[in-house]
Amino acid sequence: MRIVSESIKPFELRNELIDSAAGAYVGFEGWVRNHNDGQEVYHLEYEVYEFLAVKEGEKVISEAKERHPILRADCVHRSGLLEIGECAVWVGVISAHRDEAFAACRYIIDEIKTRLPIWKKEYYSNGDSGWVNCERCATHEQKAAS
Amino acid sequence: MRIVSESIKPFELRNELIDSAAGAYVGFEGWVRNHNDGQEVYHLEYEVYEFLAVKEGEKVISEAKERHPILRADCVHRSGLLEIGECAVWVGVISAHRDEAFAACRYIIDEIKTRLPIWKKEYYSNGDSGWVNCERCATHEQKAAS
Amino acid sequence: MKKKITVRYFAVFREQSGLAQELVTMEADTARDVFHGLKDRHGFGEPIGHCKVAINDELSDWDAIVNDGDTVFLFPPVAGG
Amino acid sequence: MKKKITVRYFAVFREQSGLAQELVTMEADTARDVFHGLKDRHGFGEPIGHCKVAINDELSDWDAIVNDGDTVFLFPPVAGG
Repeated sequence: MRIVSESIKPFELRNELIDSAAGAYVGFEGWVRNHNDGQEVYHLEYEVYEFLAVKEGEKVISEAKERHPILRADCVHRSGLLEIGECAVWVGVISAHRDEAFAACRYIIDEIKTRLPIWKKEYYSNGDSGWVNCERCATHEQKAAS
Repeated sequence: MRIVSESIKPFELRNELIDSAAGAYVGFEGWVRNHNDGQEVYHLEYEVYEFLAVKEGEKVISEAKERHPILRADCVHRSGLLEIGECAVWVGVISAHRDEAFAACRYIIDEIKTRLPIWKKEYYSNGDSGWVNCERCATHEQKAAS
Repeated sequence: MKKKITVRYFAVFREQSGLAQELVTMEADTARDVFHGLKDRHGFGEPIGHCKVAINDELSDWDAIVNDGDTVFLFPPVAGG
Repeated sequence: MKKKITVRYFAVFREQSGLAQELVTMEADTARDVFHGLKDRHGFGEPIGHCKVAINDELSDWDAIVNDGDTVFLFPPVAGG
Protein backbone atom coordinates (compact mmCIF):
# COMPACT_ATOMS: atom_id res chain seq x y z
CA MET A 1 0.00 0.00 0.00
CA ARG A 2 1.40 3.34 -1.04
CA ILE A 3 0.12 6.91 -1.19
CA VAL A 4 1.67 8.95 -4.01
CA SER A 5 1.42 12.60 -4.98
CA GLU A 6 2.61 12.04 -8.55
CA SER A 7 0.82 10.24 -11.42
CA ILE A 8 0.07 6.57 -10.83
CA LYS A 9 1.67 4.39 -13.51
CA PRO A 10 -0.54 1.26 -13.61
CA PHE A 11 1.67 -0.63 -16.04
CA GLU A 12 4.80 -0.27 -13.91
CA LEU A 13 2.82 -1.39 -10.87
CA ARG A 14 1.43 -4.36 -12.78
CA ASN A 15 4.95 -5.32 -13.80
CA GLU A 16 6.08 -5.36 -10.18
CA LEU A 17 3.61 -8.20 -9.53
CA ILE A 18 4.85 -10.56 -12.26
CA ASP A 19 5.35 -14.14 -11.08
CA SER A 20 5.72 -17.25 -13.23
CA ALA A 21 3.27 -19.18 -11.00
CA ALA A 22 0.51 -16.68 -11.83
CA GLY A 23 -2.16 -17.49 -14.39
CA ALA A 24 -4.42 -14.50 -13.76
CA TYR A 25 -3.95 -10.79 -13.24
CA VAL A 26 -6.88 -8.55 -12.35
CA GLY A 27 -6.30 -4.81 -12.22
CA PHE A 28 -8.72 -2.14 -11.07
CA GLU A 29 -8.25 1.56 -11.68
CA GLY A 30 -10.40 4.38 -10.42
CA TRP A 31 -10.32 7.26 -12.89
CA VAL A 32 -11.43 10.83 -12.28
CA ARG A 33 -14.62 11.11 -14.30
CA ASN A 34 -16.12 14.30 -15.65
CA HIS A 35 -19.41 14.01 -13.77
CA ASN A 36 -20.82 12.92 -10.42
CA ASP A 37 -24.44 12.90 -9.28
CA GLY A 38 -25.44 14.94 -12.31
CA GLN A 39 -22.84 17.68 -11.79
CA GLU A 40 -19.99 18.37 -14.19
CA VAL A 41 -16.69 17.85 -12.39
CA TYR A 42 -13.78 20.11 -13.27
CA HIS A 43 -11.09 18.45 -11.16
CA LEU A 44 -10.72 16.98 -7.70
CA GLU A 45 -8.50 16.81 -4.69
CA TYR A 46 -7.67 13.95 -2.35
CA GLU A 47 -6.66 14.65 1.20
CA VAL A 48 -5.00 11.64 2.79
CA TYR A 49 -3.83 10.96 6.30
CA GLU A 50 -0.96 8.93 5.01
CA PHE A 51 0.25 7.12 8.11
CA LEU A 52 -3.10 5.51 8.88
CA ALA A 53 -4.10 5.12 5.23
CA VAL A 54 -1.02 2.98 4.60
CA LYS A 55 -1.50 1.00 7.80
CA GLU A 56 -5.20 0.31 7.12
CA GLY A 57 -4.48 -0.41 3.43
CA GLU A 58 -1.89 -3.03 4.41
CA LYS A 59 -4.49 -4.58 6.69
CA VAL A 60 -7.03 -4.73 3.86
CA ILE A 61 -4.47 -6.42 1.58
CA SER A 62 -3.63 -8.97 4.29
CA GLU A 63 -7.32 -9.72 4.77
CA ALA A 64 -7.72 -10.26 1.02
CA LYS A 65 -4.87 -12.79 1.13
CA GLU A 66 -6.41 -14.62 4.09
CA ARG A 67 -9.81 -14.85 2.37
CA HIS A 68 -8.60 -15.78 -1.10
CA PRO A 69 -5.65 -17.98 -2.16
CA ILE A 70 -3.88 -15.32 -4.21
CA LEU A 71 -0.17 -14.94 -4.87
CA ARG A 72 0.28 -11.19 -4.52
CA ALA A 73 -1.71 -7.95 -4.29
CA ASP A 74 -0.95 -4.29 -4.03
CA CYS A 75 -2.71 -0.92 -4.00
CA VAL A 76 -1.60 2.64 -4.69
CA HIS A 77 -3.74 5.72 -4.00
CA ARG A 78 -3.16 9.29 -5.15
CA SER A 79 -3.17 12.39 -3.01
CA GLY A 80 -3.42 16.02 -4.09
CA LEU A 81 -5.04 17.65 -7.09
CA LEU A 82 -6.19 15.41 -9.97
CA GLU A 83 -7.52 16.30 -13.40
CA ILE A 84 -10.24 14.45 -15.35
CA GLY A 85 -8.97 11.11 -16.65
CA GLU A 86 -6.20 10.73 -14.09
CA CYS A 87 -5.84 7.50 -12.16
CA ALA A 88 -6.86 8.02 -8.52
CA VAL A 89 -6.36 4.47 -7.30
CA TRP A 90 -4.89 1.23 -8.64
CA VAL A 91 -5.38 -2.28 -7.27
CA GLY A 92 -3.59 -5.27 -8.77
CA VAL A 93 -3.90 -8.95 -7.84
CA ILE A 94 -2.28 -12.08 -9.24
CA SER A 95 -3.22 -15.69 -8.57
CA ALA A 96 -3.02 -19.11 -10.19
CA HIS A 97 -6.70 -18.99 -11.26
CA ARG A 98 -8.98 -16.09 -12.08
CA ASP A 99 -11.72 -16.61 -9.46
CA GLU A 100 -9.50 -15.57 -6.59
CA ALA A 101 -7.94 -12.65 -8.43
CA PHE A 102 -11.36 -11.16 -9.23
CA ALA A 103 -12.69 -11.72 -5.70
CA ALA A 104 -9.60 -10.33 -3.95
CA CYS A 105 -9.38 -7.28 -6.23
CA ARG A 106 -13.02 -6.50 -5.57
CA TYR A 107 -12.57 -6.96 -1.84
CA ILE A 108 -9.58 -4.63 -1.72
CA ILE A 109 -11.15 -1.74 -3.64
CA ASP A 110 -14.42 -2.01 -1.69
CA GLU A 111 -12.63 -1.84 1.66
CA ILE A 112 -10.18 0.86 0.51
CA LYS A 113 -13.09 3.11 -0.40
CA THR A 114 -14.80 2.87 2.96
CA ARG A 115 -12.05 2.32 5.54
CA LEU A 116 -9.03 4.46 4.68
CA PRO A 117 -8.71 8.03 5.98
CA ILE A 118 -8.96 9.57 2.51
CA TRP A 119 -11.27 12.43 1.56
CA LYS A 120 -12.31 13.58 -1.87
CA LYS A 121 -13.27 17.15 -2.72
CA GLU A 122 -14.91 17.75 -6.04
CA TYR A 123 -14.65 21.07 -7.86
CA TYR A 124 -17.53 21.65 -10.25
CA SER A 125 -17.64 23.58 -13.51
CA ASN A 126 -20.03 26.13 -11.98
CA GLY A 127 -17.49 27.10 -9.34
CA ASP A 128 -18.99 25.10 -6.46
CA SER A 129 -17.02 22.48 -4.59
CA GLY A 130 -17.87 19.85 -2.04
CA TRP A 131 -16.54 16.96 -0.01
CA VAL A 132 -17.93 13.68 -1.31
CA ASN A 133 -20.06 11.63 1.15
CA CYS A 134 -20.31 14.66 3.40
CA GLU A 135 -24.00 15.34 3.01
CA ARG A 136 -24.55 17.15 6.24
CA CYS A 137 -21.08 18.69 6.74
CA ALA A 138 -22.73 22.13 6.94
CA THR A 139 -23.29 23.51 3.44
CA HIS A 140 -21.02 22.74 0.57
CA GLU A 141 -18.91 25.73 -0.27
CA GLN A 142 -20.09 27.97 -3.04
CA LYS A 143 -17.95 30.48 -4.84
CA ALA A 144 -20.83 32.82 -5.63
CA ALA A 145 -22.98 33.99 -2.72
CA SER A 146 -26.30 32.62 -3.95
CA MET B 1 -12.06 -8.59 -30.45
CA ARG B 2 -8.71 -9.30 -32.02
CA ILE B 3 -6.46 -12.32 -32.41
CA VAL B 4 -2.76 -11.45 -32.50
CA SER B 5 0.35 -13.52 -33.10
CA GLU B 6 2.71 -10.99 -31.48
CA SER B 7 3.00 -10.02 -27.79
CA ILE B 8 -0.11 -8.49 -26.24
CA LYS B 9 0.63 -5.01 -24.85
CA PRO B 10 -1.98 -4.57 -22.09
CA PHE B 11 -1.09 -0.97 -21.37
CA GLU B 12 -1.56 0.16 -24.97
CA LEU B 13 -4.89 -1.65 -25.08
CA ARG B 14 -5.97 -0.05 -21.80
CA ASN B 15 -5.06 3.36 -23.23
CA GLU B 16 -7.30 2.79 -26.24
CA LEU B 17 -10.29 2.59 -23.88
CA ILE B 18 -9.75 5.96 -22.14
CA ASP B 19 -12.91 8.05 -21.85
CA SER B 20 -13.48 11.05 -19.59
CA ALA B 21 -16.91 9.71 -18.57
CA ALA B 22 -15.30 6.58 -17.11
CA GLY B 23 -14.73 6.23 -13.38
CA ALA B 24 -13.67 2.59 -13.36
CA TYR B 25 -11.36 0.40 -15.41
CA VAL B 26 -11.13 -3.34 -14.82
CA GLY B 27 -8.51 -5.30 -16.70
CA PHE B 28 -8.05 -9.05 -16.79
CA GLU B 29 -4.96 -10.79 -18.13
CA GLY B 30 -4.42 -14.49 -18.52
CA TRP B 31 -0.72 -15.29 -18.12
CA VAL B 32 1.05 -18.49 -19.10
CA ARG B 33 1.86 -20.06 -15.75
CA ASN B 34 4.62 -22.56 -15.11
CA HIS B 35 2.34 -25.35 -13.93
CA ASN B 36 -1.06 -26.93 -14.62
CA ASP B 37 -2.69 -29.85 -12.85
CA GLY B 38 0.54 -30.59 -11.05
CA GLN B 39 2.68 -30.72 -14.19
CA GLU B 40 5.49 -28.30 -14.91
CA VAL B 41 4.69 -26.40 -18.09
CA TYR B 42 7.55 -25.46 -20.40
CA HIS B 43 5.61 -23.39 -22.91
CA LEU B 44 2.31 -23.54 -24.77
CA GLU B 45 0.67 -23.04 -28.09
CA TYR B 46 -2.71 -21.60 -29.02
CA GLU B 47 -4.41 -22.69 -32.20
CA VAL B 48 -7.18 -20.27 -33.17
CA TYR B 49 -9.77 -20.39 -35.91
CA GLU B 50 -9.58 -16.65 -36.30
CA PHE B 51 -12.66 -15.90 -38.37
CA LEU B 52 -15.11 -17.49 -35.93
CA ALA B 53 -13.12 -16.55 -32.82
CA VAL B 54 -13.41 -12.87 -33.73
CA LYS B 55 -17.08 -13.20 -34.63
CA GLU B 56 -17.97 -15.05 -31.43
CA GLY B 57 -15.77 -12.73 -29.36
CA GLU B 58 -17.62 -9.68 -30.74
CA LYS B 59 -20.87 -11.38 -29.79
CA VAL B 60 -19.65 -11.95 -26.23
CA ILE B 61 -18.63 -8.28 -25.92
CA SER B 62 -22.04 -7.16 -27.22
CA GLU B 63 -23.77 -9.42 -24.71
CA ALA B 64 -21.68 -7.94 -21.89
CA LYS B 65 -22.81 -4.45 -22.96
CA GLU B 66 -26.46 -5.51 -23.04
CA ARG B 67 -26.26 -7.04 -19.57
CA HIS B 68 -24.22 -4.32 -17.89
CA PRO B 69 -24.30 -0.53 -18.43
CA ILE B 70 -20.64 -0.16 -19.36
CA LEU B 71 -19.03 2.40 -21.65
CA ARG B 72 -16.59 0.26 -23.59
CA ALA B 73 -15.01 -3.21 -23.59
CA ASP B 74 -12.47 -5.06 -25.67
CA CYS B 75 -10.61 -8.35 -25.76
CA VAL B 76 -7.41 -9.54 -27.43
CA HIS B 77 -6.28 -13.18 -27.57
CA ARG B 78 -2.91 -14.55 -28.60
CA SER B 79 -2.26 -17.28 -31.11
CA GLY B 80 0.92 -19.29 -31.64
CA LEU B 81 3.70 -20.27 -29.29
CA LEU B 82 3.88 -18.58 -25.85
CA GLU B 83 6.52 -18.75 -23.16
CA ILE B 84 5.93 -18.72 -19.38
CA GLY B 85 4.83 -15.29 -18.17
CA GLU B 86 3.48 -14.13 -21.51
CA CYS B 87 0.03 -12.62 -21.72
CA ALA B 88 -2.37 -15.02 -23.50
CA VAL B 89 -5.53 -12.94 -23.25
CA TRP B 90 -6.46 -9.42 -22.21
CA VAL B 91 -9.94 -8.12 -21.38
CA GLY B 92 -10.53 -4.46 -20.54
CA VAL B 93 -13.78 -2.76 -19.51
CA ILE B 94 -14.58 0.83 -18.56
CA SER B 95 -17.76 2.16 -16.96
CA ALA B 96 -18.95 5.04 -14.79
CA HIS B 97 -19.00 2.85 -11.66
CA ARG B 98 -17.01 -0.20 -10.67
CA ASP B 99 -19.81 -2.77 -10.24
CA GLU B 100 -20.55 -2.98 -13.94
CA ALA B 101 -16.89 -3.01 -14.96
CA PHE B 102 -16.13 -5.98 -12.70
CA ALA B 103 -19.26 -7.88 -13.77
CA ALA B 104 -18.76 -7.29 -17.49
CA CYS B 105 -15.06 -8.16 -17.39
CA ARG B 106 -15.85 -11.39 -15.60
CA TYR B 107 -18.62 -12.23 -18.06
CA ILE B 108 -16.37 -11.65 -21.06
CA ILE B 109 -13.44 -13.79 -19.88
CA ASP B 110 -15.75 -16.63 -18.76
CA GLU B 111 -17.50 -16.77 -22.13
CA ILE B 112 -14.27 -16.30 -24.11
CA LYS B 113 -12.79 -19.34 -22.41
CA THR B 114 -15.67 -21.66 -23.25
CA ARG B 115 -17.16 -20.42 -26.52
CA LEU B 116 -14.38 -19.33 -28.87
CA PRO B 117 -12.74 -21.81 -31.25
CA ILE B 118 -9.37 -21.62 -29.51
CA TRP B 119 -7.29 -24.61 -28.43
CA LYS B 120 -4.40 -24.74 -26.01
CA LYS B 121 -1.60 -27.27 -26.19
CA GLU B 122 0.71 -27.50 -23.21
CA TYR B 123 4.28 -28.70 -23.52
CA TYR B 124 5.63 -30.13 -20.29
CA SER B 125 9.16 -30.16 -18.94
CA ASN B 126 9.30 -33.95 -19.20
CA GLY B 127 8.77 -33.80 -22.96
CA ASP B 128 5.06 -34.71 -22.98
CA SER B 129 2.45 -32.46 -24.47
CA GLY B 130 -1.31 -32.39 -24.50
CA TRP B 131 -4.37 -30.45 -25.57
CA VAL B 132 -6.06 -28.88 -22.56
CA ASN B 133 -9.68 -30.00 -21.86
CA CYS B 134 -9.19 -32.90 -24.21
CA GLU B 135 -9.33 -35.71 -21.71
CA ARG B 136 -10.40 -38.43 -24.03
CA CYS B 137 -8.85 -37.20 -27.30
CA ALA B 138 -7.02 -40.51 -27.59
CA THR B 139 -3.79 -40.43 -25.64
CA HIS B 140 -1.78 -37.30 -25.08
CA GLU B 141 1.33 -37.36 -27.15
CA GLN B 142 4.49 -38.52 -25.51
CA LYS B 143 7.94 -37.92 -26.84
CA ALA B 144 9.40 -41.08 -25.34
CA ALA B 145 7.69 -44.38 -26.15
CA SER B 146 6.85 -45.41 -22.60
CA MET C 1 -28.12 -39.33 -51.97
CA LYS C 2 -24.46 -38.73 -51.28
CA LYS C 3 -23.25 -35.20 -50.57
CA LYS C 4 -19.88 -33.56 -51.21
CA ILE C 5 -18.77 -31.92 -47.97
CA THR C 6 -15.59 -30.07 -47.10
CA VAL C 7 -14.54 -30.94 -43.57
CA ARG C 8 -12.08 -28.80 -41.61
CA TYR C 9 -10.13 -30.14 -38.63
CA PHE C 10 -8.58 -28.24 -35.72
CA ALA C 11 -6.16 -28.95 -32.90
CA VAL C 12 -6.24 -32.60 -31.82
CA PHE C 13 -8.59 -33.52 -34.69
CA ARG C 14 -6.12 -31.99 -37.15
CA GLU C 15 -3.31 -33.98 -35.56
CA GLN C 16 -5.24 -37.26 -35.38
CA SER C 17 -6.51 -37.06 -38.95
CA GLY C 18 -3.24 -35.65 -40.23
CA LEU C 19 -5.36 -33.21 -42.24
CA ALA C 20 -6.32 -29.55 -42.00
CA GLN C 21 -9.22 -30.24 -44.35
CA GLU C 22 -10.56 -32.83 -46.74
CA LEU C 23 -13.35 -33.18 -49.28
CA VAL C 24 -15.57 -36.17 -48.46
CA THR C 25 -18.50 -37.70 -50.30
CA MET C 26 -20.88 -39.31 -47.84
CA GLU C 27 -24.45 -40.07 -46.80
CA ALA C 28 -25.20 -37.46 -44.12
CA ASP C 29 -28.32 -35.57 -43.11
CA THR C 30 -26.90 -33.68 -40.15
CA ALA C 31 -23.58 -32.43 -38.77
CA ARG C 32 -23.80 -35.34 -36.30
CA ASP C 33 -23.81 -37.80 -39.22
CA VAL C 34 -20.67 -36.15 -40.59
CA PHE C 35 -18.89 -36.47 -37.24
CA HIS C 36 -19.90 -40.10 -36.74
CA GLY C 37 -19.05 -40.95 -40.33
CA LEU C 38 -15.48 -39.74 -39.84
CA LYS C 39 -14.61 -40.38 -36.20
CA ASP C 40 -13.63 -44.05 -36.57
CA ARG C 41 -11.60 -43.46 -39.70
CA HIS C 42 -9.55 -40.78 -37.94
CA GLY C 43 -9.57 -42.20 -34.42
CA PHE C 44 -11.33 -39.26 -32.73
CA GLY C 45 -11.76 -40.30 -29.08
CA GLU C 46 -13.64 -37.33 -27.64
CA PRO C 47 -17.43 -37.75 -27.11
CA ILE C 48 -19.43 -35.58 -29.49
CA GLY C 49 -21.02 -33.79 -26.51
CA HIS C 50 -17.65 -32.22 -25.66
CA CYS C 51 -17.15 -30.98 -29.20
CA LYS C 52 -18.63 -28.15 -31.27
CA VAL C 53 -19.47 -27.70 -34.90
CA ALA C 54 -19.77 -24.86 -37.37
CA ILE C 55 -21.30 -25.00 -40.82
CA ASN C 56 -20.15 -22.51 -43.45
CA ASP C 57 -18.52 -20.29 -40.83
CA GLU C 58 -21.58 -20.18 -38.54
CA LEU C 59 -21.52 -21.90 -35.15
CA SER C 60 -24.22 -24.52 -35.38
CA ASP C 61 -25.51 -27.57 -33.57
CA TRP C 62 -25.10 -31.25 -34.25
CA ASP C 63 -28.68 -31.67 -35.51
CA ALA C 64 -28.32 -28.98 -38.17
CA ILE C 65 -28.84 -30.19 -41.74
CA VAL C 66 -25.80 -30.31 -44.01
CA ASN C 67 -26.20 -29.68 -47.71
CA ASP C 68 -24.17 -30.68 -50.70
CA GLY C 69 -21.25 -28.25 -50.98
CA ASP C 70 -21.23 -27.20 -47.32
CA THR C 71 -18.09 -26.77 -45.26
CA VAL C 72 -18.28 -28.41 -41.83
CA PHE C 73 -15.84 -27.36 -39.08
CA LEU C 74 -15.17 -29.96 -36.39
CA PHE C 75 -14.04 -28.43 -33.13
CA PRO C 76 -12.59 -30.55 -30.31
CA PRO C 77 -13.05 -29.18 -26.73
CA VAL C 78 -12.00 -25.53 -26.65
CA ALA C 79 -9.69 -23.92 -24.11
CA GLY C 80 -9.31 -20.19 -24.62
CA GLY C 81 -7.67 -17.85 -22.13
CA MET D 1 -10.24 16.16 36.03
CA LYS D 2 -9.43 18.06 32.88
CA LYS D 3 -7.20 16.46 30.26
CA LYS D 4 -4.85 18.01 27.74
CA ILE D 5 -5.66 16.50 24.34
CA THR D 6 -4.21 17.24 20.91
CA VAL D 7 -6.99 17.13 18.30
CA ARG D 8 -6.26 16.75 14.59
CA TYR D 9 -8.77 17.78 11.94
CA PHE D 10 -9.07 16.57 8.36
CA ALA D 11 -10.92 17.59 5.21
CA VAL D 12 -14.20 19.39 5.97
CA PHE D 13 -13.42 19.43 9.73
CA ARG D 14 -10.10 21.13 8.97
CA GLU D 15 -11.88 23.69 6.82
CA GLN D 16 -14.71 24.29 9.27
CA SER D 17 -12.43 24.67 12.29
CA GLY D 18 -9.81 26.56 10.31
CA LEU D 19 -7.25 24.36 12.07
CA ALA D 20 -5.14 21.32 11.19
CA GLN D 21 -4.71 20.63 14.89
CA GLU D 22 -5.17 22.25 18.29
CA LEU D 23 -4.34 21.51 21.91
CA VAL D 24 -7.47 21.51 24.05
CA THR D 25 -7.96 21.18 27.79
CA MET D 26 -11.32 19.59 28.48
CA GLU D 27 -13.42 17.21 30.59
CA ALA D 28 -13.65 14.07 28.45
CA ASP D 29 -13.78 10.36 29.25
CA THR D 30 -14.18 9.03 25.70
CA ALA D 31 -13.49 10.03 22.11
CA ARG D 32 -17.21 10.72 21.84
CA ASP D 33 -16.91 13.35 24.57
CA VAL D 34 -14.07 15.02 22.66
CA PHE D 35 -16.16 15.17 19.48
CA HIS D 36 -19.26 16.51 21.24
CA GLY D 37 -17.19 19.01 23.20
CA LEU D 38 -15.84 20.52 19.97
CA LYS D 39 -18.56 20.13 17.38
CA ASP D 40 -20.59 23.18 18.30
CA ARG D 41 -17.55 25.41 18.64
CA HIS D 42 -16.41 24.49 15.12
CA GLY D 43 -19.82 24.02 13.51
CA PHE D 44 -19.37 20.34 12.55
CA GLY D 45 -22.69 19.33 10.97
CA GLU D 46 -22.07 15.65 10.26
CA PRO D 47 -23.63 13.08 12.67
CA ILE D 48 -20.97 11.26 14.70
CA GLY D 49 -22.17 7.94 13.26
CA HIS D 50 -20.87 8.95 9.82
CA CYS D 51 -17.47 9.88 11.21
CA LYS D 52 -14.47 7.89 12.44
CA VAL D 53 -11.88 8.42 15.09
CA ALA D 54 -8.30 7.42 15.76
CA ILE D 55 -6.40 7.78 19.01
CA ASN D 56 -2.61 8.04 18.90
CA ASP D 57 -2.48 6.76 15.31
CA GLU D 58 -4.72 3.73 15.95
CA LEU D 59 -8.21 3.55 14.47
CA SER D 60 -10.49 3.39 17.45
CA ASP D 61 -14.15 3.72 18.37
CA TRP D 62 -16.11 6.52 19.90
CA ASP D 63 -16.39 4.81 23.28
CA ALA D 64 -12.64 4.40 23.70
CA ILE D 65 -11.15 6.16 26.72
CA VAL D 66 -8.93 9.17 26.09
CA ASN D 67 -6.07 9.91 28.42
CA ASP D 68 -4.21 13.08 29.25
CA GLY D 69 -1.66 13.71 26.51
CA ASP D 70 -3.44 11.66 23.82
CA THR D 71 -3.81 12.76 20.22
CA VAL D 72 -7.34 12.34 18.85
CA PHE D 73 -7.90 12.31 15.07
CA LEU D 74 -11.39 13.35 13.94
CA PHE D 75 -12.28 11.94 10.54
CA PRO D 76 -15.33 13.17 8.61
CA PRO D 77 -16.95 10.67 6.19
CA VAL D 78 -14.24 9.09 4.03
CA ALA D 79 -14.32 8.71 0.26
CA GLY D 80 -11.30 6.89 -1.08
CA GLY D 81 -10.99 5.61 -4.61
